[in-house]
Amino acid sequence: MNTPIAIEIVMLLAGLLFVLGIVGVIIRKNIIFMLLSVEIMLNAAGLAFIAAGSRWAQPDGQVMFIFILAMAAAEVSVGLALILRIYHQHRSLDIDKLKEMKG
Amino acid sequence: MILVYLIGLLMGGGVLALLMGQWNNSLPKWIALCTVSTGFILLLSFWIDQSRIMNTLLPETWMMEYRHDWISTFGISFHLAIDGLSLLLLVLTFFLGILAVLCSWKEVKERIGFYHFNLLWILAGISGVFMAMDLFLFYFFWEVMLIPMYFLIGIWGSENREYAAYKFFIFTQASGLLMLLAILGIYFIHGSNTGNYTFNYFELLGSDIAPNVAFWLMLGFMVAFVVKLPIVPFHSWLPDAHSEAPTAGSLILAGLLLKTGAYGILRFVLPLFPGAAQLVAPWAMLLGVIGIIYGAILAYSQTDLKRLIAYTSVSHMGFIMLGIFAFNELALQGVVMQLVTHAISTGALFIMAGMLKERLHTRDLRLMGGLWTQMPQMGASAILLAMASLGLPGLGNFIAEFLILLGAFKANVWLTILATCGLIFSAIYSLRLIQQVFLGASKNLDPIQDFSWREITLMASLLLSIIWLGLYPQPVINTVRPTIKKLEELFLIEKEYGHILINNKRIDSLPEKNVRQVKTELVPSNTHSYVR
Amino acid sequence: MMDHLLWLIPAFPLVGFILLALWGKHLSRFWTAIIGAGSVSLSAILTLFIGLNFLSSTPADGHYSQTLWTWFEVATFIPKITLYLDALSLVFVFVITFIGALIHIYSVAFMAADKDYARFFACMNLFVVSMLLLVLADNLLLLYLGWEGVGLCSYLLIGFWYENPSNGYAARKAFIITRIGDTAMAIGLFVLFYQFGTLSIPDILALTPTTWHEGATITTVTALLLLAGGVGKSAQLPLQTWLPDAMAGPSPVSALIHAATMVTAGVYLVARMHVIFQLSPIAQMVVAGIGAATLLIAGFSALTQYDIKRVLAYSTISQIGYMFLALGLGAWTAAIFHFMIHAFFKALLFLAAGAVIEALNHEHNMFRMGGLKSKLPVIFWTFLVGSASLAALPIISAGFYSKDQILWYAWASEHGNTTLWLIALFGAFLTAVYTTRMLLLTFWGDAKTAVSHYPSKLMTIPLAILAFFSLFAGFIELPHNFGHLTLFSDLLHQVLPETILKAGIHGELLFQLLAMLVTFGGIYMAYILWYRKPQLTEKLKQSAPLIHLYRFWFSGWGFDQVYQVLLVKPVVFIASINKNDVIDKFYQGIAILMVRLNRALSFTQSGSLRWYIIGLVVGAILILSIQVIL
Amino acid sequence: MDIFFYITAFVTLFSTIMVITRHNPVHALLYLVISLLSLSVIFFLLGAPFVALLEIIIYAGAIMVLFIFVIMLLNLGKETAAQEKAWLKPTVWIGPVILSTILLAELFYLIITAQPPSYNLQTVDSKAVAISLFTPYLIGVELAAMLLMAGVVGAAHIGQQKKTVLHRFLKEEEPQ
Amino acid sequence: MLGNNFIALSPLLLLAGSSVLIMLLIALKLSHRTIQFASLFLFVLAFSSLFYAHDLFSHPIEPLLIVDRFSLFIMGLIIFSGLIVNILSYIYFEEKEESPKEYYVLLFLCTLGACVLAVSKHFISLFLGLEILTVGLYGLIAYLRARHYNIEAGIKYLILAAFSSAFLLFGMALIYLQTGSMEFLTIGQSLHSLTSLPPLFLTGLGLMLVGIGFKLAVVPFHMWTADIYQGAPTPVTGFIATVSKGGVLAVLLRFFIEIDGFRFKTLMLILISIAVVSMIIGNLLALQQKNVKRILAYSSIAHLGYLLVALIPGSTMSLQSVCFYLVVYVITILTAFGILIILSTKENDADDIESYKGLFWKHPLLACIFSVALLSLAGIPLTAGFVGKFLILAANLQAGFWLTAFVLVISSVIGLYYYLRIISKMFSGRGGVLLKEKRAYPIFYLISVIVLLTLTLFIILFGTYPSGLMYFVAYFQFK
Repeated sequence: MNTPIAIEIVMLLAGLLFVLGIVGVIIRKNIIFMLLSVEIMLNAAGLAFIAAGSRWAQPDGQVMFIFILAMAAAEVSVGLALILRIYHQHRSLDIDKLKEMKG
Repeated sequence: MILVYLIGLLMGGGVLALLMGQWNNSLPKWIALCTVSTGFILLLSFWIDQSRIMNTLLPETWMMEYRHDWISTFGISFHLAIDGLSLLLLVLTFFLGILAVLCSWKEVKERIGFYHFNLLWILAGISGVFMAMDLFLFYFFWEVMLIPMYFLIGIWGSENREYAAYKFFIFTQASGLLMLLAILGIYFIHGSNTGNYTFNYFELLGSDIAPNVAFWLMLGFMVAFVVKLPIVPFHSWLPDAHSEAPTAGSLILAGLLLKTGAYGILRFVLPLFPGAAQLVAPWAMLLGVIGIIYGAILAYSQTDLKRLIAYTSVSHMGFIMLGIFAFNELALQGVVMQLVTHAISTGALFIMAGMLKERLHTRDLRLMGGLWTQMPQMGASAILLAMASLGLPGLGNFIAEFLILLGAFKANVWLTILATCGLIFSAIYSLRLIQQVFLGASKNLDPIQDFSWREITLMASLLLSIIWLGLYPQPVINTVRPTIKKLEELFLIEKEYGHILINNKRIDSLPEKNVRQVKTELVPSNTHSYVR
Repeated sequence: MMDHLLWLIPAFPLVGFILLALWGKHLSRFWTAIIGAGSVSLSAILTLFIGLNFLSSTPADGHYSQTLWTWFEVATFIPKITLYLDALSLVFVFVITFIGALIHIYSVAFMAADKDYARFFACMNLFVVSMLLLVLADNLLLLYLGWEGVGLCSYLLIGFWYENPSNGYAARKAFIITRIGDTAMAIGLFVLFYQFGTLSIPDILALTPTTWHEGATITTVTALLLLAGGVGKSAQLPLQTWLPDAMAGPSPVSALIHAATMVTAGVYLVARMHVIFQLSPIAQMVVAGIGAATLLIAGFSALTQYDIKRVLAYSTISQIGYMFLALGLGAWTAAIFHFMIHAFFKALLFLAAGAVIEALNHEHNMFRMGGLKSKLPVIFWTFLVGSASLAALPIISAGFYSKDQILWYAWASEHGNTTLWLIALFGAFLTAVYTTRMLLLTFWGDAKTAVSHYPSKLMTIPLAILAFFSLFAGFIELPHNFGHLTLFSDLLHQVLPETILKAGIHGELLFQLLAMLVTFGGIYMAYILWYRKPQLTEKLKQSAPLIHLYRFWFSGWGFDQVYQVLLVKPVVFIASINKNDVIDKFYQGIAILMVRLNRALSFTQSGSLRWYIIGLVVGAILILSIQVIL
Repeated sequence: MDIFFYITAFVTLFSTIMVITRHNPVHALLYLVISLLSLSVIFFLLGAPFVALLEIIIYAGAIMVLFIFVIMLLNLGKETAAQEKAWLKPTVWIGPVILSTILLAELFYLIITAQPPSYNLQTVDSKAVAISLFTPYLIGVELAAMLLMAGVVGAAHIGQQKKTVLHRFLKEEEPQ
Repeated sequence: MLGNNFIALSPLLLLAGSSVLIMLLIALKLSHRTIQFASLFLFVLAFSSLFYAHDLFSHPIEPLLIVDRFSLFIMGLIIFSGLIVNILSYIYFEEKEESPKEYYVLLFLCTLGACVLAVSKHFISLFLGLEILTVGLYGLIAYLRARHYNIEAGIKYLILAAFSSAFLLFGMALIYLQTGSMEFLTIGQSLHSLTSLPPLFLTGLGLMLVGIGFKLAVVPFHMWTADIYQGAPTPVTGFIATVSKGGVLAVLLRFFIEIDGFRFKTLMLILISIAVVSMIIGNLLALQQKNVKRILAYSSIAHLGYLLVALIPGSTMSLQSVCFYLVVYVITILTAFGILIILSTKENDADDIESYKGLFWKHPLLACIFSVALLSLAGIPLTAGFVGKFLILAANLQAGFWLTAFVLVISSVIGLYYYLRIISKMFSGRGGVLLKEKRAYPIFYLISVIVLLTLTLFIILFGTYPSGLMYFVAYFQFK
């Protein structure tokens, strides 16, 4: 029923999303945006897994995606908790203010 | 077994001194003194015992051996053995060890236990180096002596001690690691050739190594030894280390640590890589000569007493390099003599520098002068030592240098002539030393004590030995003769057929066999067992 | 039987040295003197004893020898501590012990006021030991031991009054310059060893003629190397500059070391190794040339000095020049004869000068002396005798006979030629001039400095004895047209070859007369210039070229300055710019590089998360790039 | 089908670009939700309906709500937007964008040169996923549970509001 | 079969169970001390279960995990490190402002994650293990949440770890796309006939290396290390340095061996470059550092470089040397951090190098222990570090990798300087900031010191008589 979508195209999409995520992480100042961008990257990786799974017609890709989902959830929860802490301490979410350790 | 006891004695004594240092300040000194003296007496009696045999017949090269498996997966064993060379250097080690303890008797006032711990462990490491017949073990001891030395310089040294300690440690460690690479290289080459993976010195002696590989491996060994000796341009750690170390540290550095470098070349570089050694011989000799003259000129310009003496060491060690690579019995015997006599004379100079520092609180030559008036005894000793260092006949150093030059003359006339000119420079700096410190108008008006009884004993033992070595060095020569003879034979053969092996066009079966035969002769065929 | 006593000759002073060195501080002056002078005197007596024995019953092989022990034994190199006494060494041993003993006795009084009494005698004794070993050595290595040993003692004694840095400087200068020669000599020893496989002197001398060809390069090289050693020690051109400065030591030291014995070690060496020199005409010519040049240069310099001891020093250089000249001419015995006579009169002159100097409260300047003739009669007469001998006053002085021999050989021997002879003759003239000048300035004229104390008997008796020998020792060897007595050369011909004369040379008498004339001419000229018409001297001093010449001579022909510029300054300069070791800079450079790298890298650890992420991305890019490229 | 895919892909990309360029956090978050929704369509197109659902429910639903919750809690609004606006200048983003472009180019190059073989798209339904999830990968699920536990414990500890702070940096914050 | 699975998984089960159990104990409001003892007991239990599991020879639990000798060895190392960190944690956290109880839960979880890494043979388990470890670490690093440094380190680690995880995942996806499997063995089999790697696979591997490299903190993914080491509580830093790196290295090793990555030139080139650069830059970075924790961080970069160098030849000896060095490294670094923990005060971690001035004269024992640890890190004979380095060099030279051996030598010489710097500070004159020992908790102080002393003795024992450990390592060798 389905005409196959060229797998390269999907991978390219995943790659584009991945790189957009990277750009996001690098250029944003607010930690929340950085977290969001990381989520984009994880999603891109998930997309790549889904594509690979469907390429082989295996459920493994989807299983992996589910685990990625779990990981993203855990990570976001800790991350947001940390963001709360940072906001308490610095009254700001500017990542450039977190430079106390260096050298 | 006695060999193990010697090392164990020193290490145990060190730990004991460390522990006792917590309770009592003078106990560690006595412990150290007793420990080293016991070892010395033990060795001396063995030496005398041996020399009786030596006079009557040509003895076996190897006098004692001890072997115990250590890391068998790698073919590493705890393998100690001594021949004449080792024995001689061991005696020297313990002799200077006693002096080191004595000369720090008053100088060291803090952390006495730890100090003596370090002192004894250095001696243990050095003894180990002189006895180890397993390359891994050798490297092990080679490094073991560094750490306590590092502490000795770094804790009890003078103002700039940390810099000196770092420099010392990093130089020796860097070169040592290169040697480790070379050791591993020879290990694997030998292993893959014969299927027998071992670090055993005797087994590695016979190994066949392709000439170009042998060359690099030899360089690996050489770097370590040359840095330790030290030879220009690898000498720059030495003046700092020597001048900053406490007296005993300088004594051991100059007297023993430097000697391990020469010992290493004699024991490992030459027998393991005769062909490659032959190849670099002219360059090595050239370096030696450069060292002689460069060290002497630098010594002349120093204003720091200990630095001056340190540079004289550089100069004297140049002779050793020159002699070793002359590859004949005369020069090699000269080298051994130089090892012993330089240890004594320069050691004594350092002790004297320490005594001066104790009295004047300075090492700056410009602040000294005219001390003869108040310290004629020290002045006289200093003159004798200066004369020793400039190679006055009748003192041990002369015989050493003369033999080296005589031997080297055969190998390379022009370099030897240059080296002989070094004798003029040595006169220049030695006399400057005497002039600056003892002669001239007195600059110090405070009353200064001449030698105390402890110091007299110290000095007298050194001076007497240097005179003894100058007038009747035969016991020393006899002791090392078998070792030196074998080395020379090896090179005679190598020289005769060496070019064939080096060019490696067509290896004639006969000469190769000869080389191997001689090489394996270095292995003890029937070691006397003096194990009691 | 006498062989077994040989070791005692050096042993006495050695024991003296050891005793004085170890317990000198605790001994009274009396005992110090007894030990110091006594030990050498014992040696002298023993030498007489052995010498007489030797002369009366010369052993068949011409020498006594005694092996004490094998020094060491390495491969085929087996030098032994063996003493070897033949005619040549006997002469030297005799001079050393005998004059040594006299000088020691003199010193007992001379040094009486010095605080370092024991040190003085210890060093002197050690010197005698070394010198004896030098001349008694059976092999060159042992000789070298003595050779360097005397150098050490010379150093110690020149710098005896160490508080004054300039004395120390003079001592160092002496040691280092002689060391230069010694080094060359050491190289000579290496060559000899590889040529003959031994350093034993008799063996080498026996082997040389069969091994080496006459005039071969190796022969010449070896001979020149040995000669370099001799030149250094004997203060010959070009290494002569140390000796005048060496006068900083006490006068007995100058007498013993820098006049009578040590400085003639070079003569001994060349004579000892004469076989080698004989085989090399070039070397021999060089020896003669050096001798001739030295005697002339030193003679001119002596003419200009005002320090009495420096005059004597230059005269010593000059006289040793004569000895070298003789050696170069192949007049071996003449050289040794002149050595012996010179030892007597020069020791005498130095001791007498020392007495004068002490009497005048350490005044060295001759122009401040004068008029001592009557005040110090004993000194005056002995000094006069010595001077006569030095100036080779004909017939009555020993110096005449020895010097005349050399002059004659300069003309007549097969190596001799007119130039050498003229130089030697002119040298004799100069000698006469400066000797007379010295004598006149010191003892005649007005007294300019008061005499503070007078020499004791202990000082005058040795002077008298030496004066006796300075006058009469010459009579053991007389020219053939004048008695033809050859006691001395007969003795030495056991060891040294006869001088070969050119064929058909006659008229020795003419030459002798010429020499006498020259001597008298010199004396007269000095008499005119410095006594009769001193205003003439003043006038001469006005002329500019002469004053420059005067200064030039006074400074010893500018050798010191040249060496200063050519050798000393460059070495000191190099040493001073490289004091901190340029090689160390390389390692410091590495260390600094590491620190710089560390700083640069630390900079990347900025603490900025964004930066870290960029780092991560760059890492990823690099890895992928490797894959893209490969 | 293809066209459908391309449209969705375009929407995804566009909204993602908007996410990383918006100044206001809430706006960005909403764009992210759009991006996730369109991505779930792509999942569906790729034959993974179960995951497409999970994407909407958990990601767009739960996780994004968490974000919104925090943004609201911290009252991030104008201030943050102004801060971001001031920050996001070409000088800031040009470098990272170039870097990322390089990375992207390399990725593209490597992926395209790889030429993976063609295949027939098959739907892997939720049953298949469930079966594999709970038979071979059961341990994985258990481990995921531990992972979540770690997240929960960590978040709970870090996030809890308890003023027992005795630290030098915070002394001024504490009245008691 | 199922029973065997349980036996094989018993360490993991115990660790997982422990975390739950501790949580229950927290709920019961038990004291810190009780919880400490309980977790100590549980760690010991988990450790001893290894012996129980040891009877099984290479037991796979399809498709995710495999329990074989190698994984047992690594698990042993990990649990052992966890155990030591656990013991040392008490005196550190007891005086801190935070309730230390949840800490133990996270500690168990992280240990579990690392153990999962050690036994995983599948991307899914790899990923899950890694994430359990990482997410646990977020909590641990930011544990002292009131402190700026902790929080800063936490957020840095979180963002970077998630970022690098994304790379890891993307890489895995590419490999999965290429090979159709996520199991190491199957992946290896699909590559079996190939002489060079397919580009997609290589790309995937490259991206995975970013993720793995980040966790291992090798150059160029190393920049976070120092900040996180400095910011995290000291026991956690020790934990990161040992457990997290050990687990990741184990899985890397397994993956490489299964796919036989040593055949592929490009891959090796990448690894060699990473190793070489890590050794040099790591050591250079530490050269003038004044913060001891940062020094140790930079030194760990270099040490991971050494470990990679050890891995590179891929021979039996090389694998043995990796294991040997890992043991040595873990023991040594734990000892070093142990000293830091003991000397830390309530307000400050003992990380300023100046505060170590004259330590030897105040606390000789601690200074000696620290010196031995540092010397071992520097690779000086008599300490285990030397033997480790020796083995690495031997493995490299045996395979003819002269360049890497040479760089190792050079860089360890550079490294020597900063180790000596700390040592000479300790032995230099009296004075300096007073560092207090934690005598307030005598029992735990004593226990900690005894533990450190034992570790030190092990360092010296392995340095002087390494045969035992060599046999041990060879026995637990991979395959």
